[in-house]
Amino acid sequence: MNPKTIKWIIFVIVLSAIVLSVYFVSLDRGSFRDGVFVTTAAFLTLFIMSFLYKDNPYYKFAEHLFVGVSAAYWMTMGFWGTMVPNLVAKLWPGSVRGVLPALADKDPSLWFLIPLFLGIVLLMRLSPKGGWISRWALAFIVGTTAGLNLIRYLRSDFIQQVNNTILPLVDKTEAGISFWGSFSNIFIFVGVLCGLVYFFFSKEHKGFFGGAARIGILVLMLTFGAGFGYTVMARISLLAGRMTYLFGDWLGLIK
Amino acid sequence: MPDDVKNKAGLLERLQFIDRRYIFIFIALAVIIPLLLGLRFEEEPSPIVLALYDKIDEMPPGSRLLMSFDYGPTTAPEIQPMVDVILRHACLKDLKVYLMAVWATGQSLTVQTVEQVLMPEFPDYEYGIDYVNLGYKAGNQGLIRVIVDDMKRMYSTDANGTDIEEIPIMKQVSSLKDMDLIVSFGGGFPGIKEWILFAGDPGGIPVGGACTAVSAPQLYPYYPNQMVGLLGGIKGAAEYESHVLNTYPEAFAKTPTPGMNMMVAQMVAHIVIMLFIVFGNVMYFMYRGKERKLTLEK
Amino acid sequence: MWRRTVPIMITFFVGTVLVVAEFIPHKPFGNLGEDFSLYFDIIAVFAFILGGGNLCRVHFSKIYRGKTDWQFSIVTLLGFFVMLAAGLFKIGNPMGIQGDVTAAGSLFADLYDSIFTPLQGTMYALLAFFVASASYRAFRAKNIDASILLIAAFVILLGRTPAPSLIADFFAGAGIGFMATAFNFVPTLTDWIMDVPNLAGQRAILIGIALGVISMALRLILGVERTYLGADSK
Amino acid sequence: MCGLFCVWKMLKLKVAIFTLLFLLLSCFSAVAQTEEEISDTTASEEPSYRIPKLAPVTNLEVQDSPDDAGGEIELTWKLSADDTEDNGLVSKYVILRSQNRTSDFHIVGVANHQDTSYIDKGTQDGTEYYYKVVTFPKYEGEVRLTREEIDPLMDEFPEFTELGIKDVSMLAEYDRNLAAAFIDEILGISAVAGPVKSSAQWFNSKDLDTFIIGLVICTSVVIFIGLARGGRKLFLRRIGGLQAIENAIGRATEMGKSILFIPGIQDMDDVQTVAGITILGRIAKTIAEYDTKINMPVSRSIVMTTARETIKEAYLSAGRPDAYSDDMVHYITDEQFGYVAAVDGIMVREKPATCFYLGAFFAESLIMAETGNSIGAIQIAGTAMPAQLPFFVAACDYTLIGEELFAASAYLSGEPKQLGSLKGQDVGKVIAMVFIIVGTAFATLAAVTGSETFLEITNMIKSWFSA
Repeated sequence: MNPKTIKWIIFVIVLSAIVLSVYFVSLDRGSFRDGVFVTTAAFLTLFIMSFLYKDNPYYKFAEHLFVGVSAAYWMTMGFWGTMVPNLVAKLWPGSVRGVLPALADKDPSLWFLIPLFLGIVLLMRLSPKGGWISRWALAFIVGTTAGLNLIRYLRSDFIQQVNNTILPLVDKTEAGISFWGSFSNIFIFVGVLCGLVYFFFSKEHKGFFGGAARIGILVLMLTFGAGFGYTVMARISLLAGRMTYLFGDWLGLIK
Repeated sequence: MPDDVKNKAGLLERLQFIDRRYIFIFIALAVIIPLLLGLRFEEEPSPIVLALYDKIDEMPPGSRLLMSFDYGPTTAPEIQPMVDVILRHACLKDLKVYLMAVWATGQSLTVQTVEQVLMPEFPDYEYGIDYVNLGYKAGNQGLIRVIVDDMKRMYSTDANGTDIEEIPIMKQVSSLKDMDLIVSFGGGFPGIKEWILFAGDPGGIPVGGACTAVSAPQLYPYYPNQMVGLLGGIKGAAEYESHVLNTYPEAFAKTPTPGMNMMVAQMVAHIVIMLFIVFGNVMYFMYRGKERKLTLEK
Repeated sequence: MWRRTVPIMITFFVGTVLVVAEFIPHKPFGNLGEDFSLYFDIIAVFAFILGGGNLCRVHFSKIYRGKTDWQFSIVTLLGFFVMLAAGLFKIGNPMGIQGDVTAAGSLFADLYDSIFTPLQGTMYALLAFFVASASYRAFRAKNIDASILLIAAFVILLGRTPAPSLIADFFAGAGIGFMATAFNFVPTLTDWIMDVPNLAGQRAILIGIALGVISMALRLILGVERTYLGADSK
Repeated sequence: MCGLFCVWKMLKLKVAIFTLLFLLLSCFSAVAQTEEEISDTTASEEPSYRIPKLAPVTNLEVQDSPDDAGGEIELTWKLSADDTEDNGLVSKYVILRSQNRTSDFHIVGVANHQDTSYIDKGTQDGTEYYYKVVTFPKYEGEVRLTREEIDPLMDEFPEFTELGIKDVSMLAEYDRNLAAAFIDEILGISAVAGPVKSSAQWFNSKDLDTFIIGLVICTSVVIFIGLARGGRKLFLRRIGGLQAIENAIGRATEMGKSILFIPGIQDMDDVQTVAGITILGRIAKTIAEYDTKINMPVSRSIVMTTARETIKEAYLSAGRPDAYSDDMVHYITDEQFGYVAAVDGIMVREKPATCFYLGAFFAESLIMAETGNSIGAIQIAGTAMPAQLPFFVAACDYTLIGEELFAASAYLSGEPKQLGSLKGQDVGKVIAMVFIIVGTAFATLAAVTGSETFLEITNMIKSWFSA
């Protein structure tokens, strides 16, 4: 049989499966709406899964649908969640009376002219000549990112982590010195220092320094191995969830 | 792998790089078969799970339990079993159940849970008298901070638009402080941590949680001083289900135990992955041994 | 001047003010950071016009030129416009235009539940397969580094199942005491790896990241790094 | 044998009788007990609950909250004598505020028993306020009332409406007259404290340590940038992953295939995305020189705009502006998994020779890296997401770990002033290491010797490093 015929046969099978599914699920749940919903979700799930075998038209369909729907979803959320309450309502409170009455009677806040201006400036890219002015908006964004993150990372990732690492190397408990506790603390101490040595840019990894960097890499490898192993179970539960949907909610094989 | 290499390579070398689709099939089977067979193991509840169970179990009938749905569809496979079993337990103990969400995505999940668990399994539970769905409100931790003192400032209606004043179950509630227990489902932001910091601690209200396995370690430090108990991922759900099943065998004989079933699936898949790792390494070393032998002979 | 110097000045000014504002509780600096984040969100919504426009342009031109798979571009555009209309006009919303855009019963919520959610969940679930194939391929004891990666992952994998205690029971039954002890030790070892070596590595990475961010932020603020503006000095 | 059986039978009978008796007895006692309980409660209907007047809090002090943006006043006090840790009589402290010393006090908040401070977050800067704290009693077995029963009481005692129904409900246990006397007779009312004004500060003194540490690190970066600019030669070691970038571009050129560049899935407000874009700037120049194809799907509109600007300039500076096209960068969707679905599709259909993943990644990291691996692409990743690093390390050919991601563009630029900043970063590492070593040494000494002095030094060092 030539490949084209096979493709058409598969298409007919899939199509009839969808129709049958809608019919039976509607019958089972007593609502056509449910039938359509459950079937759509189930077949989209199968279409995506088919990618694991290889790329195919069904995956392409699901993928393209996903892109369109999700792009519009986030745009809508941006419009109703940010644009209207945080810009329009802030500048012209009266204009949102019809949609967000709670915000309509507040005083306008002129600070929000800044993002309005920058937003419009960014859109100047669409004009063939004034495109360069959009750089102003980009400059503002990059400045904001740099300024905010500098202190944020300094606080949470630098200062706090140094603080956490200051531990006594000898772990004294009421019962005397705990071997495991002390060993763990020494491990953390050495591990953090060697890890930092590994990240040094201005010194060649040679001699004692090289040895420390080597230990640093090994500690990082332990970290990565542990991180990987730890996440596996959660990932499988996601699959189990999808399978429960297919075999339970859709086919009704799992009660 | 290029074709010419494929042809020359021996069986051992090829086994080292088996088509990953075989792995996919094994993983799929490892998950599907236990689920279809409904296999389940009894799980011994860990202290942190038992603590939450005991808290709910010891609450007198009519006590008020707030369940906050702070998760979305992507983590629902992990969280939903915990929601279901705790809701069932609460209804069995005749608690008044208040449902709400600080995540926008939680709203449809509350409706779904009510339709799929509460209404069919507890037909005596009457909306407005035994339970209420307050729905989602924006504001993240800010919302929690407000309702810890004054519920009505944020909630003038329930999720269906009914005036709060007309709902009998809301008559005795003016703030979160009137709740006897808050359980937040979901480990993201805002979630259990925010409930503890902005409701539990300042209001002196017991807070429990149920979250994904990945976020559980970050929440352990709050137990037992600031948090009643915690269910972490499918394992937490399985332990709770198993314990409820043991304690109330009649009431729970026929209810589904997705957590316990998924736990078996997870375990089998886990073992399959480990077997593949072992297999890959054995093939690798056998191949290397053979290769070394060949070079020595030459 | 307007094209090169002004943007660099803007970055410098905004960046410096935000850094300094972190230490000033007084108005208007106290929550300048939050305000600017909000401004960013608003600008990002304006940018949607560019992004959405690009998406439409790419797919329209695919259809127009009849490129490979142009049929699927129709799917994208259809999904996009239907969802956009459903959301912007709040079609079918029980509370009308005043209702929450995601209110149950609206077309927007229906499309979200029946299309968006399963697709999102399934893409996410593919990870279960990829985690398996990646671990099969990557965890080979090829050298010391890889062996350590392998051992740590394997111990954690093992420790998260009830398998160790089952195996230990088996060995205890067979009278091989030391093997039983070894397997009973696995859960403890799992916790230890997570709490100690994992923690040490994470901390080294985090401290490094913080320094990387600080240095990078300074390069941006001082205008040393300006590739993003297309104003490379060379 | 038979005898034994008889004994067994008798025993069984005895056990049965005994059990029966026991059951009867216990039932009887239970009934008796309930009766007793009932009579108990009826007896206590009489107003026998004369609660002693509670001791007020002492040493009530009020001050403007330091290091804040204004609008806050801090109250501190010493616990009421009746507020003991085990089984005290106090349930909570009610905070009252007024703008004059004698009257018009109203409730602004409630602190739990055992609390010795409260922050009033609702003040007007510059206004003078007076405060007092009221000790509120604890009741066993609170009675929950309906709204109809409570409302009249609330009208009568408006101060209590803000305390919540639970607290007012207990008033019903009293008759009206008793309730009227409640405030004077039972509550412990502290002396008035004030006047106090709230105000905003210009420097957060708590952040002084952070400020100094930040200043030292920033200064060292700036100094080294300056030194390098001045022509000082600085040594920097080679990083494997960066060498690989060049080779990977070369490979794609040789094979006549495209290069896929993924700048993460976050927007430009994440510094990792910015790092990815700056690396793109360097790579794009090589790409322009080699005349290789680049495909860059993005998940954020602003990233699209920035990336276009960056690539365009790279082509310009490589002298091939006409080879640039806006289509090199295209927007897909903001949705994490929608984006991944599309990128996976692009990978299997276009089969790029090289994939770059440089930016902020979440769970999708492995989906992309595994798909990229299946098409045999060279993959170079870099992220500062600690949770995703393991997956990139496992599935990609080279991974820039954390700090290396931020350093990469400076390395690739080869400009002295950029490289100088990396040297400055190392100074930061030295600072971290020195303080870790010194702090650990003192902490260890403190643990071994048990000396208070060493402990104090340790705590002092730790306090410098507290965010």
